[in-house]
Amino acid sequence: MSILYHSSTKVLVTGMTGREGLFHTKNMIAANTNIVAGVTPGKGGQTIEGVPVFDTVREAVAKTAANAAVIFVPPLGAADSIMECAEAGVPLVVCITEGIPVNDMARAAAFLKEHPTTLIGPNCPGLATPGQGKMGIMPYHIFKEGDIGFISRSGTLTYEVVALLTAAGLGQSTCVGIGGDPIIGTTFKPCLEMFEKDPHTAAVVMCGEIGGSDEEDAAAYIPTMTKPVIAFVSGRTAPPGKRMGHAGAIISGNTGTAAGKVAALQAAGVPVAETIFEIPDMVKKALNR
Amino acid sequence: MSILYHSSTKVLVTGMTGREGLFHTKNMIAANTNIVAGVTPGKGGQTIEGVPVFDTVREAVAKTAANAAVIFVPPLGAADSIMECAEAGVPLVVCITEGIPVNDMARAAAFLKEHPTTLIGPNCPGLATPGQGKMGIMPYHIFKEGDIGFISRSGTLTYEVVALLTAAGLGQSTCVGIGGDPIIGTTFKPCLEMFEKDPHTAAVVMCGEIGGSDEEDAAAYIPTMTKPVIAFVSGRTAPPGKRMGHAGAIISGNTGTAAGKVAALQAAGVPVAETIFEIPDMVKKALNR
Amino acid sequence: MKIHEYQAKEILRRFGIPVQPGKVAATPEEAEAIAREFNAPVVIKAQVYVGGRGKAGGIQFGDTPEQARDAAKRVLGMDIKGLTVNKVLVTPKLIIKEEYYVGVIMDRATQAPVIMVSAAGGIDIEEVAATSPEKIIKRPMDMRWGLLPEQARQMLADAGMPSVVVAKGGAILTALAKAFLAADASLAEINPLALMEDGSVMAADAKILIDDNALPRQPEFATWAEPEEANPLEFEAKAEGLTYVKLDGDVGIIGNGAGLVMTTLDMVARSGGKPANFLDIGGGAKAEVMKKALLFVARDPQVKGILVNIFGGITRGEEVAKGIIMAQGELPPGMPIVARLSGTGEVEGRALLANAGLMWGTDMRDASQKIVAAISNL
Amino acid sequence: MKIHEYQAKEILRRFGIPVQPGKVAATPEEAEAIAREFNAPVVIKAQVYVGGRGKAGGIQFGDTPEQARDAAKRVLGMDIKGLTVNKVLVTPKLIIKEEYYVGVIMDRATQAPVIMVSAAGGIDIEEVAATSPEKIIKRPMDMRWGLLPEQARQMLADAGMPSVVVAKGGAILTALAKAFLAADASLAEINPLALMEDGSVMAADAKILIDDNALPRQPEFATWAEPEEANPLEFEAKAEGLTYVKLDGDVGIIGNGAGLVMTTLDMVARSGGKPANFLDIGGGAKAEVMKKALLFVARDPQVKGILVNIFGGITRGEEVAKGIIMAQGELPPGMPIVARLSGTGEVEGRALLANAGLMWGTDMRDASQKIVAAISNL
Repeated sequence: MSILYHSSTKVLVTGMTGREGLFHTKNMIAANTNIVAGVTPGKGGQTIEGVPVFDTVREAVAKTAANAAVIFVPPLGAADSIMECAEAGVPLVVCITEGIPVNDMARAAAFLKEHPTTLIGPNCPGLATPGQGKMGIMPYHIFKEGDIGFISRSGTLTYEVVALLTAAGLGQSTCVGIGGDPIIGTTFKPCLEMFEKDPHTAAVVMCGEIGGSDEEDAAAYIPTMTKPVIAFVSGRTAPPGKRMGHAGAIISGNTGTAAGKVAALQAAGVPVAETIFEIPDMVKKALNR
Repeated sequence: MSILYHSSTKVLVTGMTGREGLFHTKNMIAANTNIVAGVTPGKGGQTIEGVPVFDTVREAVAKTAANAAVIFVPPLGAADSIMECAEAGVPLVVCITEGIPVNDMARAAAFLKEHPTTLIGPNCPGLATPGQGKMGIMPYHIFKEGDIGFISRSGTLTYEVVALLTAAGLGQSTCVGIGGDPIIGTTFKPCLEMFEKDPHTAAVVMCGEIGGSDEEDAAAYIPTMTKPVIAFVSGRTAPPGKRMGHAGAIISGNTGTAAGKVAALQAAGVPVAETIFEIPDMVKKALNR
Repeated sequence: MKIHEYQAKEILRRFGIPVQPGKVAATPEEAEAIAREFNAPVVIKAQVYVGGRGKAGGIQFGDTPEQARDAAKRVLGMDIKGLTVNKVLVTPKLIIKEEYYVGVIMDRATQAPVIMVSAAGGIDIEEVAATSPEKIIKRPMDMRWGLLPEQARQMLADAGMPSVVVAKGGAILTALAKAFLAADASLAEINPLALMEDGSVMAADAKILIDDNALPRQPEFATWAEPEEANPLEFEAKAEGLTYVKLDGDVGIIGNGAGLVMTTLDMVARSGGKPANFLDIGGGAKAEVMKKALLFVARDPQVKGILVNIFGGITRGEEVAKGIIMAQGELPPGMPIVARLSGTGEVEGRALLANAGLMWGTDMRDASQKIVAAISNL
Repeated sequence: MKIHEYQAKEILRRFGIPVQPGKVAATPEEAEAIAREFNAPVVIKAQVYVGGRGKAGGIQFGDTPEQARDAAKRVLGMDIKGLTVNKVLVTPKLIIKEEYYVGVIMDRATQAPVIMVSAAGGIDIEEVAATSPEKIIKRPMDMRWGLLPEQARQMLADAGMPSVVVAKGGAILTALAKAFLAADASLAEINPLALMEDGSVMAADAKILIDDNALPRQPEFATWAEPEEANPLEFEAKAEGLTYVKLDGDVGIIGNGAGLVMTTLDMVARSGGKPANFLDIGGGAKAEVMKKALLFVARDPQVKGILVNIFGGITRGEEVAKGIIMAQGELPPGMPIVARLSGTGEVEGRALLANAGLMWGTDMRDASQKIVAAISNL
């Protein structure tokens, strides 16, 4: 009853011994996530929070059979860590790090084209599968097990909407924060494809925002889905040319506007919420609950 | 009755407007080679020696259907020219240029792994198919049409041996100078494979020299061939660690010695000539002529 | 990060791209001295972080050193789109025959820098892109190889440039792509790429944006940062580690997380208010940061009230509440503040606010409506 | 092209690799002054273009400035494998805990630079390669990506290095690979890569070879070229555009084309002679070049006679003959010269030689036998 992360996933954490890495590793363990290894070059051989630390990802994978990674490595080393995971054959990599130089990500993106690794992020809150665990920094207590898939470009907005869903009795299959950077590994569309295939997901909520054309790409795909999708787009009042916090949230010329995204989604038959407060009812309506 | 180059091959010349390029273009035309285009950025639109000049290889290919290229571009631009030909889809590229930085060639070699282009050279005299034409700088008058394939790492030594073959009545199908640099496009083995498949080649003469292990690689392949191969190896008196003119002709430690190459070839059943003067008789003997 | 034309040209020069000599002047006298040094007619170009200088009169000519001084006098101090001109670039006047465009820009769709080339240079390339997109040749850069010289030449040829520009401009575009990567640019363009009467090709104007995320490994460029006068608060905020964007309204807005703050802006607008700014305090902010953010937002004289919207994950509600209370003494008296706290520490935070007599909202909508109402009651 | 240790370290330093401070001295007094400046025990290291300095006594220590002066006095002027020590590198003495090896070398088999790493550092890596190849971890560099930091760390881990060296050495090896490409090296190695008592990791010694073909785009390195005293003729030949290699025999050999010259060497040896050198005049040489080559070869006092073997393609036989005739007046009187000319201009060339009363051979074998006979008849 999930995509990407399941209770059987064995997770390694790169940059685990840093302040952020350690804090969130504890939280992930508290959420029953199966954290099998940490990776920090120079700290190999230590055991921290009961987790063995290795110098390299390949070694960690060899010793622990880890099959997923969360990255907390600082910005200038994070793209290298993504490539290390890809080269070590880790099939799922979630990169939390914010502030990675965009040229590094362009390089990592090109590298990933030659490796069968799925990247979530960077600059994202990660993902959570309620009842099974989480990879990343999402506050786990807001979730509830259920059959709503959730995808968002932002962090705290995710928590807001998830809290609304949970309060409305709508539990979640998996919640994915895909990240707010201009170059991210996995966009809305592949997430929608995964939810469409997941037998335990009944409907999907996607929270887009200004900038880029990922929402439009998703809109082109949604009509082929059998499951209902409810959308929300933030940044309606954002002026063009200004970077709204997320490196990717910037309107260039006439492209990437909230209005354009809403129109594309509506043209694809997707109900678009005016405010996040309408989302739970729209989901219920779509599912006849 | 040839490999690589046939009378139907349409040849473009990069660096054609330079001193060397122009001199040898005239010679190639005199050898009835079908030179259809020259390429020199900045000289596009001119016609020189009756040959139209273009700014780019892609344009030359589009306008003239050239399917082979000879490169006379100076050393620091030659690897780029190789890559330009590869990207423009030219199936055969012969690079005459000597003195290309080896890192440039390493880059070009990696680039060629992603493109289906056959590279001969660099730092080579090119190739000639007697009676049909030539690509490169070999003196065409020394050749004679026939059924002996010829492969060599060096230039003037090629001419010496070819002259001996011609004098002995042994004409050649195609003569290939594969070049004396440490990184070359096509080594002995793939040339032997082509000659093995060529219905008009009866036997092959290969002239190796010290340095590297291409002769040893060839020796490992030759026993699978149906055609006889006669070999010669130069540099028996060369001391280790000294670069003998060719950037590739250097013995490192115990590898790349003439003795080692001769031994490997003899172990593969290949007759190895003590001096070049024995080569014609050894060919005749192998062919029962 | 924006940098000036003269700085962009300095980067290009380091990568072997021909640019005309030029020096920066901050006074008319300096401009005169530079013109005297060049001993040639000069151009005086305003160094400001906006486009459209020419139309605004920010580019002037001086045939003699005296004329150069007068031209600099006209340009220095000039207001261009809200920016005051503090520096001018003085360069010898060029005799340009043709103008072209070459640029590299990071493209999210292809996940790579895209090379752009057009024979229609010298004018606003976005206009060309909008009105005649077929005049722009594009090619994503293969991050494995960079832009190869042959690819650069091919693009110029495809754009219909003359042979001499294919050859010389090809080398320039190759170097520009190298500079883009080495300088951690997110945009690097030469417009116009000029074919001169003498057959030489050079970068007559240049624009480079540096990726903020890369500044830690570009220490030299980091020292080039200058406040943009149009929004000095944004510059200061960046230095303080806050993400702040100035807007036109009167409702100051603070939140944690870009998406949440954007949504809060939308909600305030929906509630009839006009957001004065975007301010994201990021994750895990302590009371001190909260206080700093409030005081920061209040410095905008347009701000009449402030909405704080925090969903606590790592950020704790009581820290936020403490920060708001700490700021009270230093905020303009009577300025309404509405806080909405959810998630971690929400109970403790709300209790602190209630004790201090401060307003809070049950959710984002409630809080938005409360702050808009409070301002309209002022 | 060979460069000195101190130059190699200068390149490493530019790429951010930690190396201990060091200065070059040409006199004992300079060494003393440098030691005084460092105010620490120093090492005096001979700067010569050969390995095995240590065994030859080319590395000495000085605990005081006076001892440093004495040590420098011992090393300067020393002969190491035929090379005179003209310069020493003075650096503070290191307290090394462990020694490792990292290197990058161009590899013809993989057509790429190969990264090599071994925990068995500080000694001759070729010996390690020969005796315990399993102690060397190798990986070809993917020219599309360069060496990634994670790959560098992985190699050090695979070589069994301790955690601290994996981390710090990984950054060093990554930088070394970058330096290799940027400096157009054909070899770049750090041996030993030293783990110090204080946990730092640095390049205690370094060796870099620069690709001669790349010198035109590495103008700084080109100025670093120095004659190797063991074979000053080779250095001079390079400057003259000739490819010359000194050998041990008495038969001077000149030809056109590396393969042909090598084969000529073999033929002379087979004919009972001992080649004195390898000299390739390249393609298309004119009479002047031929003359220069002859005079050059004759400068080797061991040379008793000279064989010229030319197969004319672009090179013309009459030019070669003219060059030989021109050289006659300046060659040692009575030194036998045998020329063999084939191909373009062979008839004209042979006629010129015959008129001048010079010997010629019908082919390479005949010419080889003739020169060997002529020398033995001297």
